[in-house]
Amino acid sequence: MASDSSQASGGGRVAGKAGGATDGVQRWFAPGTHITIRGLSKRFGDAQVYDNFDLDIPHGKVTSVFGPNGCGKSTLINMIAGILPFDSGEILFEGKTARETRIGYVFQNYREAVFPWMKAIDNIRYPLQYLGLDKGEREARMDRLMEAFDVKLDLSRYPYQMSGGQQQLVSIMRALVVEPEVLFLDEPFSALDYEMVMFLRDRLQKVLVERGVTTLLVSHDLDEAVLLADHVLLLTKRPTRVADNLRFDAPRPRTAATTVTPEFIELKSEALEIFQREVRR
Amino acid sequence: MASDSSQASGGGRVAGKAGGATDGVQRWFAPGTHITIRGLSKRFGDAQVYDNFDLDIPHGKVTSVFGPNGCGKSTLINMIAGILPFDSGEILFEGKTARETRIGYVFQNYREAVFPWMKAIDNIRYPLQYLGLDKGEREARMDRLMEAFDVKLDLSRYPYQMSGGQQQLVSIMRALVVEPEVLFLDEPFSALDYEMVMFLRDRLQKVLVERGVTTLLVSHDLDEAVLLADHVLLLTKRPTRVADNLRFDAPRPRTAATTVTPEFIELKSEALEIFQREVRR
Amino acid sequence: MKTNLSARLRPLWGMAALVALWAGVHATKAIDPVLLPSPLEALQAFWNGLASGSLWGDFEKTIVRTVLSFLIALAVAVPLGVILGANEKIYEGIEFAIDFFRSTPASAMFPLFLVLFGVGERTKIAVAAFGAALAILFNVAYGVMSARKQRQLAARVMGAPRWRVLTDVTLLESMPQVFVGMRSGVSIALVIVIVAEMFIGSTDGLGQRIMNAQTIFDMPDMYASIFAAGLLGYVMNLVFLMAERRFVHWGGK
Amino acid sequence: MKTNLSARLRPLWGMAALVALWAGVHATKAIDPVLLPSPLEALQAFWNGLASGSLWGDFEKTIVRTVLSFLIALAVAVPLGVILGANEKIYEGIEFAIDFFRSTPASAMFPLFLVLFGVGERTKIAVAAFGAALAILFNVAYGVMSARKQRQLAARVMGAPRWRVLTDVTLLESMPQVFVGMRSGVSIALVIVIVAEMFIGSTDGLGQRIMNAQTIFDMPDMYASIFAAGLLGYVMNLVFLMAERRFVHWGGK
Amino acid sequence: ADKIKFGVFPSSAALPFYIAQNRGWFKEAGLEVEEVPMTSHPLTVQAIVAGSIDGAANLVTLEGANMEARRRGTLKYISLNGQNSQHVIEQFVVKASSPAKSLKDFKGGFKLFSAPGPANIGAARAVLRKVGLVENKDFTIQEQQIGVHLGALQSGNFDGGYTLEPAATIMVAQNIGRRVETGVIATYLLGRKDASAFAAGAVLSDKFIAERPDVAKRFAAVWARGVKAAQTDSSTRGYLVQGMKVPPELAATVPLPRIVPVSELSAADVADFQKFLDIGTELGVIKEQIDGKSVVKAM
Ligand SMILES: Nc1ncnc2c1ncn2[C@@H]1O[C@H](COP(=O)(O)OP(=O)(O)OP(=O)(O)O)[C@@H](O)[C@H]1O
Ligand SMILES: Nc1ncnc2c1ncn2[C@@H]1O[C@H](COP(=O)(O)OP(=O)(O)OP(=O)(O)O)[C@@H](O)[C@H]1O
Ligand SMILES: [Mg+2]
Ligand SMILES: [Mg+2]
Repeated sequence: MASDSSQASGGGRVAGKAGGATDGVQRWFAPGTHITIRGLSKRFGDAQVYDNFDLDIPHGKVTSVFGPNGCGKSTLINMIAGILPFDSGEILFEGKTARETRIGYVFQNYREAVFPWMKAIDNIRYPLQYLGLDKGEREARMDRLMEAFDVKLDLSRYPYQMSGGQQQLVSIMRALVVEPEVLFLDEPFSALDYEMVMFLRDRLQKVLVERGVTTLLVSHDLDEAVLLADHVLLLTKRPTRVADNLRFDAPRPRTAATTVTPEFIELKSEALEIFQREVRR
Repeated sequence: MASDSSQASGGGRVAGKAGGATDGVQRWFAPGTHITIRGLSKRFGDAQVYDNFDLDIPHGKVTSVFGPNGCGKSTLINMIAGILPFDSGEILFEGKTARETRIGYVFQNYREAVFPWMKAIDNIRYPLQYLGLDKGEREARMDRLMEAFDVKLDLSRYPYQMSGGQQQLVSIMRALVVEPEVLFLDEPFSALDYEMVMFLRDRLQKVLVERGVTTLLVSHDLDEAVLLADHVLLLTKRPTRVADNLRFDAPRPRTAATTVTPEFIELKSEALEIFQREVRR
Repeated sequence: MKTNLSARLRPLWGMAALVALWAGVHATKAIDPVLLPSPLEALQAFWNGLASGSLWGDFEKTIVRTVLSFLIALAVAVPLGVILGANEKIYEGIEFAIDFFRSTPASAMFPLFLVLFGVGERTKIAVAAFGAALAILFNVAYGVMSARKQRQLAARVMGAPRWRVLTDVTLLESMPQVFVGMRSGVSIALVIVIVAEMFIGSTDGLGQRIMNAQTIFDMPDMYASIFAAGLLGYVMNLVFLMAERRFVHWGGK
Repeated sequence: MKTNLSARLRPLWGMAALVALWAGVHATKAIDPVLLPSPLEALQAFWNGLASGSLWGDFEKTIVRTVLSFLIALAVAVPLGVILGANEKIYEGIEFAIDFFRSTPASAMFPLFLVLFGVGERTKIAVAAFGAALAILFNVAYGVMSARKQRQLAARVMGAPRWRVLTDVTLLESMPQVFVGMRSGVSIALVIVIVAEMFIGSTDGLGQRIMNAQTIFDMPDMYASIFAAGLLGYVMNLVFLMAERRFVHWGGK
Repeated sequence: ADKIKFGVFPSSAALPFYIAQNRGWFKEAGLEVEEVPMTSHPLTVQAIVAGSIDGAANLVTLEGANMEARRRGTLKYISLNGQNSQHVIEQFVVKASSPAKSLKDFKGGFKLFSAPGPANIGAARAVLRKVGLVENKDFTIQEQQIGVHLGALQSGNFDGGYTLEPAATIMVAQNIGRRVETGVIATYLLGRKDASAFAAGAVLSDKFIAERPDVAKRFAAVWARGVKAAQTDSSTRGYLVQGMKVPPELAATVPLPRIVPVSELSAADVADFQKFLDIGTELGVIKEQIDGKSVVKAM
């Protein structure tokens, strides 16, 4: 992974506005930043998805990513998570690497990410073994999770015996059980029913804010994206740039009531306007 | 496929209220019904999903199906489409069988339903060969579809080179190209971006109403379910029954403006109330 | 998966059909009866062999050799196959050797193995283990290489070290191919053991029995022995078939 | 997939390693040099064989027989495998015969095939085709049976008749396994052709060459012939490997 | 007891071994002989070279001599098995129904099989040439494994062939084949009907003789005793039933070669042996001219 910003990284310049088109100069990261992306480039064959892309993802906040299909949202998360190589640039986790960070990831492709040879409960338990916890603590975490979710779902089934939504729920529980430092949610509610979505929005807000989990949420539901976000990151079509990065400061917990506040409606329509302008460009 | 209603099928009794729990007596189908389901039972292992289930799906109308995760929506569609055997009961298509009916189906599991060995365009073209059309007509249908969608997507890629949303779009186009008599849409917009969802809602309404396509739409987005529907079918948890079947008569085309009309809001809150009552039961 | 009686007996149909074909050919004298005895004669020879005890002894010897060489092959080839499959560059380097030896008859390898392992039991087992290991290795490495990547990446993200990804995900993902390898391997081990018993001197085993029967032109006994060998192969395959059904419950879903 | 020179040459490393090992064993005299000649002597014999023209003729004969029997096997086994794989009940019935013959040495089948096909060229090709067909059939049927069902159902819904689902979806879905079958099949065809050339009267072919060299104890020529056979096997596998890379572009994704 | 590994090709020529083993003569001489069954001559030679066996009951002389030609001091014959029309091993047979009465009748594209290996087919060809037949005009000949010779006659793929015992005995017993002429090597290639074609013999490896001369000597003595018993005591034939795994009726009729310990070879025998080896050299089965005396050892 070549880096043309290795020198600049050593400097101590104060960061400019996070993201946005750069003039080729690399910036050092801002305080309070958890994940710093600098000069990231990635192409698939002849399609340049990212070209010298910069982004700062703040610590302990929820960043919603909103962008058109195929702009590279899943690609970005995969590169940050360290499972997709990139052509150049660098991605830093407060000095750590992705491997050293406790990550929870709900894949867009949730069906292919659960293990069909394990029962749902064992799927959920699986990542705990890599945290270096003792048995009691592992059990405690499972119990806490089960209590928090209070699922009526029969977790002794195998994934292929479950409906799409049930599999997605298992995938979400698996991502949360490790009490991650960084959480990637790639369209995590796409197959869930109305009731479950409402429930999870509540729960997640509580958990994420309480524990200060750095979260990246991809959603095509603008209401949801804004409702949960501290920052709404708007991406353009390929080659992908940051169209804008909006702040949403409404107090938490945010509920259905939040969606009728003027700030919400205003931010939402601003985001929509930028999005549509960029998509139609 | 055993049928304990084979005798009753021959009769000519007028149908009662579509769906609902039956008292064991089979009913003949109502006029204007396209798909008639009688006494349907289906179990997976020890889980009874359907038990003596009755349903009439009206001809040329959009029926939205709204129900909790795992209640059996995908299962129902698969049984109707003739790709999942059931334990007892019968499913009739105006006297025809599913095989004889031109079906379009967007699978919930869209990634696993496209053919990775074919380019996207060939995936879309694939079902045309089974319609008994001549080459010119096939080409004409493709051209019409391409024009209607005016996609900026590069369809000469293979599915595995596409993002989730792009694959889902290909899947939708493949279902529409045959100009189906019956269309099954199982959460068809779950991975599509805002702009594309808006566009497709419009297009679909136009096409479906114009051509009188009998449509079954599964969606967890209540706004969407109501907006597109002539009938909103509300299902309970397992063993699945019809909780209610609401009519929505608002004039078409329905747009974002429709969602703020009092009828819409009223119907939506009624549906929500029934749904929540059933889910929490 | 409950199976009723008719389903359980289905494999027997295959055997019945084969024997019926054999009886048919014999009855029409399409093949000279001196060269192809009737199934009944072969059965008689089979029975006599069992009753006199000598067939059972040979049977046992062949089973022991086959199982032993298969187990050695399994122990060597599965871990090696996983490792090679996961390191495509190393595999490409070693592919020549694998394809080379897979395409060389075991009988051409006998001289070399005789030199390495002497004339005793060890040569037979070593050659058979070698042949079986190649088949298993080939299949396992192939399965690992062509396993889908998504779940492996998921395990990586969850913090699994590389080798745990291999054992927990990749190996399971390629399980169907591993079973194909094991079934190929056990058949190959049996074939080589029999050939070795035929050509590398042996005082027992089905191969030696076939060879002897052929030398003295005792066709019923020869076919009885061949049938015993084939039956043994089927039964060993059946074990894996059933193990796979039970173990790879998620297959095809 | 662009590959640089070092990647292209990687398979040669395997060959180099094998030859180096051989040279090493020879140099340390761990094996009597009369029994294991040096690679150089074998190369010399190989070269002489080629120069005098006789090796090339044998080579050619073996290639022709192998290719012919493989093609026959392919033509029979792929369609049959698809059909059997799609009809699990029939497959279960016939499985006995498949596993039976897969586990029986080709050499034990020679007497029967000699009777059926006479002593000429046809027997060799028939036995080899039979052996290869079993391997291909086994793999294809297995691939078809364990192919994932979702896409097949999608094709059904789109109105594809059953056989089109088989050819358009199931077969492609099980393509990786089909290629494993073809690679197993071509290796087995080669092995059986060589064994047949060794044991069923033959005046040419690599097998007869190996056998003759062994009888007159011309070890350099024997190893040269064995090496030629293995090389041939590798090259034929390579063809399929490359075909697969090109054709099954979606593998593992 | 001194341990010896001894290769045995199950055939009538191994009778001395079976006798000595069954009657406990080896034990009497303080030897513990382990029988290593060998069904292939090249592998037997190889096992001797590699030192996995110390000797063999019956090894084709051409192959032994060839090995000696390639590497002197590998093995020595301690007895030779002569074959001719009295001690029948090699012979021409035809289908029982064939009109052919003598070798001269192999005319008109007569289809023959031959025992496998360049030595066998070479000898067969040479004999037929001596008779005045022309290959591919009068006859064709093709190698076949001995095991399929009977089937080859029965199925009609061949009219006749050059085969060895005990296959010929079985053919005749089952009335599938008929002998045409036996002992053809002696008659046609060595030039006398009563000459002995020394086609095989018992060997000990030179290494074994050099390293354990005393054991070798004791072994050779027992061997010679076995040879004597095999030729004089017809009751010993019963041991073939077990050793060769042949049915009793066959054991009684299968012919024995003329087994001669090296010390008892006559001058004529030595000349016959040399002549036989020279034929091997001519056929290209032995790498170079070799002196018969250098491959035998009287113990
Ligand atoms: N393996 C691949 N080969 C070639 N192109 C690829 C590959 N994977 C992704 N792409 C391309 O990269 C782009 C970004 O894909 P990505 O999956 O990141 O999009 P996305 O933003 O997640 O879209 P969606 O909202 O539909 O999920 C797409 O245009 C896609 O065509
Ligand atoms: N192969 C199977 N084996 C066992 N149980 C199954 C199987 N397939 C589905 N089920 C069960 O049947 C029920 C209905 O599944 P189905 O996929 O139809 O649900 P759904 O209504 O489509 O849910 P979702 O909204 O999550 O897609 C679920 O409870 C599931 O656990
Ligand atoms: Mg995505
Ligand atoms: Mg569903």
